Amino acid sequence: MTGLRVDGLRVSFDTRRGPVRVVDDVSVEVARGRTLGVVGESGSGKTTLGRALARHLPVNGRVLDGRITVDGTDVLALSPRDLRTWRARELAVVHQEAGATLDPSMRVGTQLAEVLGQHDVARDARRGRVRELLTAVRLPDPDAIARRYPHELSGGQQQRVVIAAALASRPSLLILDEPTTGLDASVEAEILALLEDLRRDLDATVVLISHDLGLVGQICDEVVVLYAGQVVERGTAADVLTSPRHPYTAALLASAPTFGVPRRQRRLLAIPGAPPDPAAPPPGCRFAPRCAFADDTCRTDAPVARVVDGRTVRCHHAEVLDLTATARPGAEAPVPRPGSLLQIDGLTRRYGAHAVVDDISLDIAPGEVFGLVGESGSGKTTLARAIMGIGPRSGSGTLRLSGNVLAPALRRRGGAVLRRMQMVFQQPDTTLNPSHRVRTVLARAHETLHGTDSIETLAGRAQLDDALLDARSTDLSGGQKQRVAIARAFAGSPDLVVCDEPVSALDVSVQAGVLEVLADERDRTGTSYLFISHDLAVIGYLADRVGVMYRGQLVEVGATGDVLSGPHHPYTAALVLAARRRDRRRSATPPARAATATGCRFATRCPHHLGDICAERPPPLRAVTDGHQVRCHLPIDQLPKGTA
Amino acid sequence: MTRLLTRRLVAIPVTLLAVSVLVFLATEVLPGDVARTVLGREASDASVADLRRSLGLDEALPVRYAHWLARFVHGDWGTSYTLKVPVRELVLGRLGNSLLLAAFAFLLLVPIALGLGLLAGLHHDKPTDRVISVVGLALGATPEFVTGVILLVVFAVQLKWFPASAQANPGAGLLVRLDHLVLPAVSLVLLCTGYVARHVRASTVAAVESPYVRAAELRGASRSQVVRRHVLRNSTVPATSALGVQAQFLIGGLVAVELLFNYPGVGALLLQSAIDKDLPTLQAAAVVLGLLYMLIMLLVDVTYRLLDPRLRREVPA
Amino acid sequence: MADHAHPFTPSRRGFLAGAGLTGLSLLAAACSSGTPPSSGSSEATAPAGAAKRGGTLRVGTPAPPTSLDPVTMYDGSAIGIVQLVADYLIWLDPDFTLVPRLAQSWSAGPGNKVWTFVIRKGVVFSDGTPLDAKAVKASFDRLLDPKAKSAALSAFDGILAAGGVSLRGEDTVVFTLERAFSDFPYLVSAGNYNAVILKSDYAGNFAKNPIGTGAFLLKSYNASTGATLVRNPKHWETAKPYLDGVQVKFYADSQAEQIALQSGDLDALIITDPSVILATGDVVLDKVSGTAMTAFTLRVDKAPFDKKEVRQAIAYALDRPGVNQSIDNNIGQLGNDHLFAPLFKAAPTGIAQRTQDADKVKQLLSSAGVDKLSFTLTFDPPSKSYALVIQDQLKQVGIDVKLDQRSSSEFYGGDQAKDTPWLFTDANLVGWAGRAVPSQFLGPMVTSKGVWNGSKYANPALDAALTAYDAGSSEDVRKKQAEIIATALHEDVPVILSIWNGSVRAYNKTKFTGIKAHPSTYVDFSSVSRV
Amino acid sequence: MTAVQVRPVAVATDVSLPPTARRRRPIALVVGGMLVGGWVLVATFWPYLAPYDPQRQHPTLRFAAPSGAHWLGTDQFGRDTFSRMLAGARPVLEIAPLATGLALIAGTLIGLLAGTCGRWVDEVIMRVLDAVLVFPAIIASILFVAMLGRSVTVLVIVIGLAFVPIVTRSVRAATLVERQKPYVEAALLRGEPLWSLMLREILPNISRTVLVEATSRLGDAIFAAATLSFIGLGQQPGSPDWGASVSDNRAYLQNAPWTVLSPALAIASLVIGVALVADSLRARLDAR
Repeated sequence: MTGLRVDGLRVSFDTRRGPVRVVDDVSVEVARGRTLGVVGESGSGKTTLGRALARHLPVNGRVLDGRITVDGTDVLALSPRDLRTWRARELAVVHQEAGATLDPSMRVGTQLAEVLGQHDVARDARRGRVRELLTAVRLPDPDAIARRYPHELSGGQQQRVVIAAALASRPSLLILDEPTTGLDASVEAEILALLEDLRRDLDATVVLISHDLGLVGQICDEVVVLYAGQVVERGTAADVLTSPRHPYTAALLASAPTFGVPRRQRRLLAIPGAPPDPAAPPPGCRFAPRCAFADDTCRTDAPVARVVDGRTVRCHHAEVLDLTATARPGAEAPVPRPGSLLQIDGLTRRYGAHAVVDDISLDIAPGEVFGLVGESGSGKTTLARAIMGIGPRSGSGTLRLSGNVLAPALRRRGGAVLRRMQMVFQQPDTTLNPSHRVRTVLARAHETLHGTDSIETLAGRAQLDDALLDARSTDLSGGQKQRVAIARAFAGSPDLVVCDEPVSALDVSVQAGVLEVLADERDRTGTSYLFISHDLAVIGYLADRVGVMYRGQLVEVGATGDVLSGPHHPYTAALVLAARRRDRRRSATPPARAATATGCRFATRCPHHLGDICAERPPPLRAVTDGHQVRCHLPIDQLPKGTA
Repeated sequence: MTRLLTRRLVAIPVTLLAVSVLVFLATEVLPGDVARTVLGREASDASVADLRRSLGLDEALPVRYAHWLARFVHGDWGTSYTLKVPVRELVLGRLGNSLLLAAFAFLLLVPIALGLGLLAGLHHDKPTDRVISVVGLALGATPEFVTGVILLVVFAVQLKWFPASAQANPGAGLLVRLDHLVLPAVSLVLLCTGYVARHVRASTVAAVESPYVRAAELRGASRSQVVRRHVLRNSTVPATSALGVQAQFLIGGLVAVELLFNYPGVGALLLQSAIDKDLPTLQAAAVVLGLLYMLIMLLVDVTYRLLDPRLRREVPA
Repeated sequence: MADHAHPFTPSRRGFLAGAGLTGLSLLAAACSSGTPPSSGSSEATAPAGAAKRGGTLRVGTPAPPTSLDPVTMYDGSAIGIVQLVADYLIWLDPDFTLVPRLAQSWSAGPGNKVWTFVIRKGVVFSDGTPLDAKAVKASFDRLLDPKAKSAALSAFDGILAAGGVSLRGEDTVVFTLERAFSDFPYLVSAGNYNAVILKSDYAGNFAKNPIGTGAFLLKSYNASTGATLVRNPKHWETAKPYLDGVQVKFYADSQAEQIALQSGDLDALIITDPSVILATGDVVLDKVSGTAMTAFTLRVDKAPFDKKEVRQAIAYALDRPGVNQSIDNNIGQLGNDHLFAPLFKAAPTGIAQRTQDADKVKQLLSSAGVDKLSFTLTFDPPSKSYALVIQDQLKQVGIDVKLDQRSSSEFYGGDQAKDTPWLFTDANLVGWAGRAVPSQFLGPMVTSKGVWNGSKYANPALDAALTAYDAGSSEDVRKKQAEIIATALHEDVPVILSIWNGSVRAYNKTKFTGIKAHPSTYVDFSSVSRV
Repeated sequence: MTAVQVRPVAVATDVSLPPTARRRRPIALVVGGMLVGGWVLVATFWPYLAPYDPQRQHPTLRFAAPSGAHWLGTDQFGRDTFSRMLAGARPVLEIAPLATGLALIAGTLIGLLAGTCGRWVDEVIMRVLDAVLVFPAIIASILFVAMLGRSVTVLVIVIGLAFVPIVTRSVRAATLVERQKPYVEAALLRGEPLWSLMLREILPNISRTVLVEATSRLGDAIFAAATLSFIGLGQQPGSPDWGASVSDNRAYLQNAPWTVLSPALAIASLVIGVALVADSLRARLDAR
């Protein structure tokens, strides 16, 4: 039987606290040529499963029992020598951190040649073959790329080189472990399109491991949902996504914001609690403690995987549950108050000669959530730090808080001003002082920002129960840490909180919880947010107005609904297209144009390029409606509109 | 890269100037009187005062420093107050001796330390690794004059395989001179190997457990292929900084070995001229040593950047 | 005779039989095989019959702290090297008898105030110019000229002044003294080590143009490493030297010299520290008694040593044979707290030798009203061993000594009239090289106007006795004055003299013979030859 | 400081090994601990352990070979070598910890300041450190000996100051890493004063670096103390200090090797003990 078949796989790790069963009785079957999606949040064991398939567990990992057969070969029984030939002939793996899997001290071309060497390609034929591979993964000017070192390529280019390496070995089993996490939406779209083509001409079995249910639904034929090391639901992608039979799958879908659906329309539902400790799984169903439908039987005896409605589900009440009703009704957001809380005009900040933030002007009204979206390198973080008075100081432009001028450097701002502006950061693991307890973190903020509410009230507002106050900050989960960070920011009841990608490092189920805390705080105190994200769905969910940044400039500003639906700037259109992911047409790769210093910065990638005018003359800022401006040469009526 | 070079090259003269000022002030405070040291205790105070005047010692401090600096920059390093020989030949001669010993020890050190480090790294946590680490650690912690004394007892006095003094008769050939340097060089190598081997071992282990080596294994490469193609280069490059630190020690820190093996190096000269308050010699030795010390620091940084492609060009952050 | 050179080439490359010796077993062997040093080996007598010519003597010595300049030199190494190259009017034998060298003969005028010296004929400098009276006069005028800053100036102080030297004919020099001085020949002999005879046009850089009348020529001199000397073909004693040359190597300290001697790197030493260099294996020590000593000076003008009893208590606390054993390897002679060494002819013998007496110490201290005596002893590195012995011995009788070691340049630095540590600290140890005549110690150290009177002792009776002693011509007159001086010093104890150091020179007996020790560590290798 | 270049035995910022689950067998820690513990006991109780008074001289017993009466023989003054070796432990174990303490406190504060302030403060501090590193340690040692006389304090100051640049560099490196992290920037944005950023926010999180520096510098301090006394800049003569003993007795290598080998092996055993303890501590810290 061709393809991949896994029966009753159990993998455990020896840790200081004894053996921990990370993968527990996983059975899966995929025909050759089809794609299996493995979905799970952090700690679900999905990566371990991937490594077990390649029989490349870390030094302290052991396969307890189970069989893995790929096109008939029992992988676990292979001798070391046969294992090496099997890996060379039949297997290819693409990791999340592609750049790290390239040897930093060797040129990219030499490394690819080495892979080809593995397949006895004659030495003189390798250079030509390398050029073919690089072209196959759509890398412009393959000879130049071949001579470069890995650190000289962008994230997207590195990922393509690794895929080229996978291509070279013409594998029968291709394992993709979070291939596009951390890449920008537009780059992700191109990589996924590339993987799509790869799958067709390789006729290989593909296993895609990801935390992103939407992505898996779009790419894969079949889906497996993992929770705490067990398969809770398995079936075709269409069934699992549209009508999930397991409460966890349903909860995952309910907690993910969908593009274009604001909070007013549907409030996200976070999954309470946290995944169980793998060393001591709870009795009965592992999801019981967090499941809305759990009853005594769920808490006592473990459910067995049963086929229900064409799907294998590990739940006692799969047939009975009505999971569609889990969505929560919308909540009316307060209207932003008139006037201007924060006014930025002509703000420019430079690293050396390179202007990372270039002449940006915008206004944030009191009580307003202003969304700022843009890819990595667009300067959105530098703008946020400039507002807070940290980061590079060379540059011009003025900041005004409720009318009076703000000193560009933090040191020169008075204590009162500091209290009115606070910031929430992206990385949960380093946002709290690792050697402080939660109570100390909040107490310090309370003391320095002269807070009025008690520590307990601050914690309660961030949905943190009092027991957590005495925990060490390192023992908290990612979501809990971000919520403490928010409570800390609100200790001095600020007027403006700058949130720099507050949820992008969190699992989807936890993301919803944090967004709710932010929304509740805004509703209660009328604080304004500058909410920065690269994810249009999250921006669409929370922001009143949104600004789109491209290479240091604001290319579009307006009400969230208008900007997302269109007519909008061609760059916004590209972002929307990538965010909706439904459009399977491969976006025609625009002809590579040289970037010019004066013209529109998006000219190099713009499908609606009007020739010299775009290349030479900087585009004017034109109003689509009074609150909605676009920086583009296209007349308003020709601006692209979002597809229905 | 060039920005780093210019910044560091500019820093060198500034630091050396600071050092020379510090040395000048220090000798002013140091006890003892060089004129007395020259004439001995039985010379009369009048002759001592007369000599001090002729050496210009009673001029104001800044004036003396200015004179010294002006002449020093033009290559006139002055004559030693006590030994009455031109300071330049004296210091450069002694430095030559120290460099010869340091170079000889360094040539022995590089292959031994790199070899042991690699061996320990590849057999991570196995007996060979434990033995190499512990022995390297122990020898690295033992002062060079202790190992030197033991080497002397065994090889010079008992077995008479090597001469006890590191100083060959003038005019002896290079081989004879090296033969005299074997014992001091060995005691230095024993001291420095542990430190460098530890660095190489750490980077070898990091390379072996790195994503790119695991990816190579996943592509079916055998262990020896992986070691040859990926581990070797990535583990020896970081060793340059460790070797650089030892090179600096070998130049400046040899006083104990020079005393023990009676070797006229620059370390011993520095000690003696400081005790005798022979200012011109002391200044010249301090400046030359400082210059050499900083040049090695720079050389290490530059080679490190050249060898590691990631740092080759100053990629804007 | 067949050249059966003693096959003493170290078997460097030969592996030992059963070469399985690991490092540790060697260490064990090293521990047990050390033989305790024999206390005094027999005097190596020079072989009778014709000495073997040729060979280069390898000699070790500490690097001279100053340049090689006969006029201002004061340390043993520089003196040793210069004595190989230049010569004196009169040489001093190990028992201080005067040996005519460049002076053929000399005679004193009435009242020992005018001395005439006849210069030896036929002597030629190493560059060929003949030696004449003019060169001798120039050499002494140079020493007497204050601008030359010579240490000899203080030796002639009050005896011979600038202009006191005149010529009479080609080969006679006349010295007219300020005051009668019966021991004057010693002052122009090797006893006054700066008094070497150089060419009249000597301009001061001896290392560059080393022209002298000595047995060797200085071929090269390097302040860091050493000096190379070869036979002087024009030496006036045609038969000597037997050696082809001398290779001088500088050593950081005596410990390094000892190692070099034992491992065969060296054949002999110029300066030998008896407390470090030991006679073991092929290394033997040639011994001779001398007049070198370390003065343990106590300031009599301030507490705690202003009372005579306290000073005497310390004198009685010292175990003099123990001192001799620990720091002079038992080759010194016991001192009796006065400056007349047994070697001096005029040394009085009537004074009872002071020995350690704990009860007398307690009795003396209580009579001085001092219950717990403690003081600080200042010294420089060469006297370290003696300081440790004093500290330990005094501790046995309850006297607490705190040691304060200073570097030599600090110890002798500062203003000699106001604050130099060696003349102004309460108690200090000052090492003195051997002197030919007692007045060279007595005058500067214990007379009230003495230029190096560290104890600040002032005793007019002693001053008068010394002047009389100097002027006295007959032996019994000088003996009587010496008796007065010695008794006064013995009683008042401004300076404690526990031992007179013997002088030692270590050499390797298997390669060279004829190497002699000298009371003032002077060097005369002209009669050294291969074994 | 060059000449005596005070040599870093182990650089604190070793590439920390990936945390392997298996624990290292603790032999190194046990052996190291016994060596160090043994010498610490000797240093405290040597008066009761030493068979003779280490300073007592016996002129008639000079260079006696190891025997029943004198286990490790006697030296040039007839003093018992074994008692002197025991007594010699105290000065070393007084100087090294004090010097390390001085270096740690000064180095940590300066490193924190340089890392936290950045900009010109950091630049100035680093330039000064370069100058100090380049300044010959010998001159500094002679300077202090001249001004303060020969004593334990001088050695503590000289060795302590010689290590300040090394400690500062590694503390600064660790501080720079923490300084970029959001929890420090949050404190900054709250308006926390500089000292609070340094001591309350960053210091607790670089304690691992400080601890590793402590153990590595302790080994170096013993090494430096022995070397300084060996070249004659140590304490007053007569002190049983090991470094000085090796220096004084090395002339008797052949005929009385026990006088020089016993202090030499004592130094080696103590420094090796400290190095073993430091290494296992560092490994444990990495594993966590």
